Amino acid sequence: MDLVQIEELIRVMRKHRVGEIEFEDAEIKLAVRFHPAGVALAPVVSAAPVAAGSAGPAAVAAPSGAVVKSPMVGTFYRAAKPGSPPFASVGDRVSVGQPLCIIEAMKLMNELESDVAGVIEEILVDNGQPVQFGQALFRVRPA
Amino acid sequence: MDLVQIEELIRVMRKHRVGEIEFEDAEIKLAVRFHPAGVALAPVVSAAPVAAGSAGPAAVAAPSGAVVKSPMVGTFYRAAKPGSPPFASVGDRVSVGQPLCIIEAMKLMNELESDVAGVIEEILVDNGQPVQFGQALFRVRPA
Amino acid sequence: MSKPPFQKMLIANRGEIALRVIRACRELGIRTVAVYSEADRSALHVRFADEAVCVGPPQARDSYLHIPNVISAADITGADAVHPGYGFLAENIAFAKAVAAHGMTFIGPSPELLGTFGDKLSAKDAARAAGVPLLLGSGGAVADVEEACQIAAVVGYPVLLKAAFGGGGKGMRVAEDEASLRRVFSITTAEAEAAFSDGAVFIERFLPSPRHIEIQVAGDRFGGAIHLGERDCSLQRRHQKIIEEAPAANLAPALRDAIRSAAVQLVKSTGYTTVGTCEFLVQGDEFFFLEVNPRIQVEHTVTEQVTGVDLVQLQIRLAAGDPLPMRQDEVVVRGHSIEVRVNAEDPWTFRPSPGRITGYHAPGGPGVRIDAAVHEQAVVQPYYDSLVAKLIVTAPDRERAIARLRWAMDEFVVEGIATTLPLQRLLVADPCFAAVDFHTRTIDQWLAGREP
Amino acid sequence: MSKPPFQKMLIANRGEIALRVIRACRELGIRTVAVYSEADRSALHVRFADEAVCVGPPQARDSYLHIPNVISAADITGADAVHPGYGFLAENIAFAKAVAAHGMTFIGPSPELLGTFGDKLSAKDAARAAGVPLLLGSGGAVADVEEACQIAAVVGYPVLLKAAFGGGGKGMRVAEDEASLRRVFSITTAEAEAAFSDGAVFIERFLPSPRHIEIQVAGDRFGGAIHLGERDCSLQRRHQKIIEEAPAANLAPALRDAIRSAAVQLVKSTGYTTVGTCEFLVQGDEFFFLEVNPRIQVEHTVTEQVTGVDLVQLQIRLAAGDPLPMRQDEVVVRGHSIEVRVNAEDPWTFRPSPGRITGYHAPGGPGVRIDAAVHEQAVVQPYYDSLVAKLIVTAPDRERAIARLRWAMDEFVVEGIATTLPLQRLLVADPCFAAVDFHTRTIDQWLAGREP
Repeated sequence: MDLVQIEELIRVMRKHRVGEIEFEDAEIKLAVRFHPAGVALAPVVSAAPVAAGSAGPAAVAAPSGAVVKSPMVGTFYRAAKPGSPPFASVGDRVSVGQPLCIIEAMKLMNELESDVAGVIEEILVDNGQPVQFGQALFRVRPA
Repeated sequence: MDLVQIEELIRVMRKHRVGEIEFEDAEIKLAVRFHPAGVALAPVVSAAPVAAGSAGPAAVAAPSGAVVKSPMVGTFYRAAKPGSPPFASVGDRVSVGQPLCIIEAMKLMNELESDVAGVIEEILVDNGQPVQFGQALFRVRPA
Repeated sequence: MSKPPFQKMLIANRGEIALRVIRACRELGIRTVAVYSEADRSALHVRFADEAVCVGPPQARDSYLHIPNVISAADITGADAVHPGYGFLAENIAFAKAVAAHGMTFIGPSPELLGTFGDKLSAKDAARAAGVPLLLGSGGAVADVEEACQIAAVVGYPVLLKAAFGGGGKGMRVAEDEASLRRVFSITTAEAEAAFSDGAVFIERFLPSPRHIEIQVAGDRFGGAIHLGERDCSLQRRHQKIIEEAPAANLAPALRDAIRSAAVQLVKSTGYTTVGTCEFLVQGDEFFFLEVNPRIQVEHTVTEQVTGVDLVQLQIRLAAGDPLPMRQDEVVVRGHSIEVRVNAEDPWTFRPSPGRITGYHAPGGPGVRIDAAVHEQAVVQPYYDSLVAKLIVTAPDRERAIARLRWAMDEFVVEGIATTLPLQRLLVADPCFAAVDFHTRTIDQWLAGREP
Repeated sequence: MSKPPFQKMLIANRGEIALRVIRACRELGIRTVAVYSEADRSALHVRFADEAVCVGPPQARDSYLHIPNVISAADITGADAVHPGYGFLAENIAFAKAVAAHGMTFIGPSPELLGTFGDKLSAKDAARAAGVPLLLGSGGAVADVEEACQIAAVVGYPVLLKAAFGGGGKGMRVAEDEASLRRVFSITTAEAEAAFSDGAVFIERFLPSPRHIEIQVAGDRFGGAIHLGERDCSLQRRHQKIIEEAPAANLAPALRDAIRSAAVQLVKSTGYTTVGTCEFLVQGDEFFFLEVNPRIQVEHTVTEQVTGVDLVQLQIRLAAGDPLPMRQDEVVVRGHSIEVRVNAEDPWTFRPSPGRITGYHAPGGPGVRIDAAVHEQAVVQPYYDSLVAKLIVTAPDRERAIARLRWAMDEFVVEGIATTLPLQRLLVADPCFAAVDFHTRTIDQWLAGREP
């Protein structure tokens, strides 16, 4: 544990208004205590990283959409076969279980069904492009 | 962890108004406490590292004595030759420039003179013992 | 430089062996594709390959062992060959077949040979057919104590009585003579019945202090077969090798030659077309076939050091159809090499010790080779095997190799996780190591004696 | 193991060479004492030696170069031998004498031999006496243009006109023939007068594209002297070697033999009793004596790799009075080895780049040797030379050594400080390297051409 991590710990303590932490593992033993006066913390306004608290700290960076990822390695196709219309395009409303694309793997065509309902905001992979496991394919705004 | 890092840690504590940290790993054990007077911390405004002085918390571990170190590598002798009385013993009052011991190096006897005035509190090396560059030889309470 | 044997190699593995294959490919002019699980995103084999494909979540069965994803990774990157390393899919027949079905070359044996050597019985049949000595035994369960005595009379005492469904040293008993066999037979069957709900027992000749000697072999498509000397891998902890060396010390020349010849004979008789290892147990002046591993082994390094032959490059070239590049008499064993496997394990309990490496310094200098895939701040994952690094030292003779190994081990620093190094330092410092006074049970006995 | 030649060795150095000597001592059974400055408290040579003594503050002149403190460190620890490494006190006659005066053995030549080879003129005298070819020149300043022309006629054109007090390539001019010499003579003397307040100029035969070839030699107290083959160290940046190899490639066998013989002849004629290097310049089919370095050199590693001889152990044994352990015909050069010096310097300006190493990964695997004394989080001190690590690759031939070197350099990661690796990667990838189309000025010319 280095200084950066200790400071991060202190930040977490402040955020949650923890007065005291003791920590011990195979490598280190660490104790951090704010003074029990408690008040000491109240008037802090300036500098510090947070200040956040009062209003609603949980309003953290809400990701604007859900992402559908590839569950396998293979080649991404937007349509069932060349010339067919694509399963889904930007702006389309999709429901759970609706086919979004095909991933070809080991010469098998695997239909990928949506696991969210919403509107397709962005298609992140071009037709015919190889995809890895876990690669983001579609961004969907949940509805 | 060196002085720079300790100061950095103190800065982090001040920034976040942490009262006390104890830290221990395989190499070091460290405890830093601001005095619980509490008030000591309250008026801190400037963010700057110090301001400390006023109240009294900075009365940090004042080392109780000066240390005379070896300026060379060699063998430490308390007396000019075997059988002679030692140059200095615990409790003796010494002045600047007064010989404290001999360091034998390359068959030359080098008299080591005190660079502080005060009372010898402790002799840290036994007669005839080898000493490295920078090794602490005497602890002197400055007078 | 001669034409690369392949254009692009997918390496279906991770850790030090993936790095080893990448290095061989770079020297051969072959481009490389790494595969990795989500836990290995920042692993060195991903960093040093030309391309990398994520093939699944951390669990090996869903990534490194997931055949469709690994094959697809080769497909989408246009690889024309697949190297399986060791472990994972290296001896998986379905995988080898899938690689071939997708028009790529599997760097290893044919599926048929994998079948022959993957099954203990057919492997023994092949050895028997090649005239290689086998350890005598009942082969299967014995019907009753009378059959046991008949077999034991043929096999010769002492014999080992083994519960058919036992394992890990449980349900085994040694009988010194017929009287003792009759005495322990009923106990062993009763115990087997109680412990494994099946009283079936095998009988086998008991070797009290065997050495594990293995021969590195190679064969080509033109009927050529050679050996590259032997390795002594007797220092094992519950059948896990932890120190290996080449050549084997204090092995009578006639015995050494007989084992080497047996291995080549076996390879020749099976139409073997890759590199591999024939493993034997040696007791006194006898040796017995154990198994054939038709793949690159962890300890191939010590053979490389003393023969000067790059076994991974040889394996790749043989898979491409090249003939063996040397005759038997051109293989010269020179000097002595010892490998220490640094595993992320508690040195006394051998419990895995995954975690972040907070401090790392590998030794260097003359005669020191390090095959590793870690560095300071690297995380040893809990999902895979615990091999962290291989320390290989080479010197003109065994005595100097041991002297070198001692300082090299002392200089090897791994902080943040436990490793087997403290145990190995003690072993190498023990007079029995210098005296070659050890066998496959030495470490287990030594640890048992240490416990109280 | 044979009796250790010494009981305890003080190593009057730091960095990788201190570690190198510690390793050699451990194999010989000699205990080790490290010395260190206050800046090196946590250095690896301090950690891996049996004892360590602080000899002064960071500045080298007050610690590693401070003879009384270094000698006293040997005294108080009871060392019976002192190894100076290279640099620092390795060629300091006063130090060698002090070591002897304190009853210890200096691992190196006698003070007399240090004197012979420490002085350029006496070294040339020794070479001349041994019949070793020297580069012709005026020897001292020439009086006037007429004398210059007379000397040039003997030396042969082109000649180099050099300001006696110049340096770093300043104040030098090449004359192709007598007319051009007459033309540039007055300019050069005038420039020298203006720049260095002294118009004295030397004249010397000019070699347009010499290679730096050096012979590793060793001699014993019984008149024995052998060479261990040559190294090519032509790739230099302002006389600083940055890539070295053994053996030298594309060197005509007759020329190679002549240089080797000249080196052995020189060593024999001076009663040389340690290891060392005779350096030569080679132009076409001629070679010329440069100097003798009577110490272990940074690039000794490549010779160790191809001969299998541990030069540091040999050096220690020779200092102990042992005879040479092999005859000339037992020295066999096998394979090819290349060393890359990884310096903490800006790769283009060569400005030192000390600081903390925040990320470190040295390559491993077959044929890779790393001699270094750093690790992640180590601090490269600004007080000492900038060598961080030596990467040495060895392979059966030069082509394969280069292939190996390429991946090894790509795998070498040093973060937090600048290193020379980016430059060396380009050099090794350049076709001129594979074609052995380089000389001592290649890098400087290449960098100059690159600048605009």
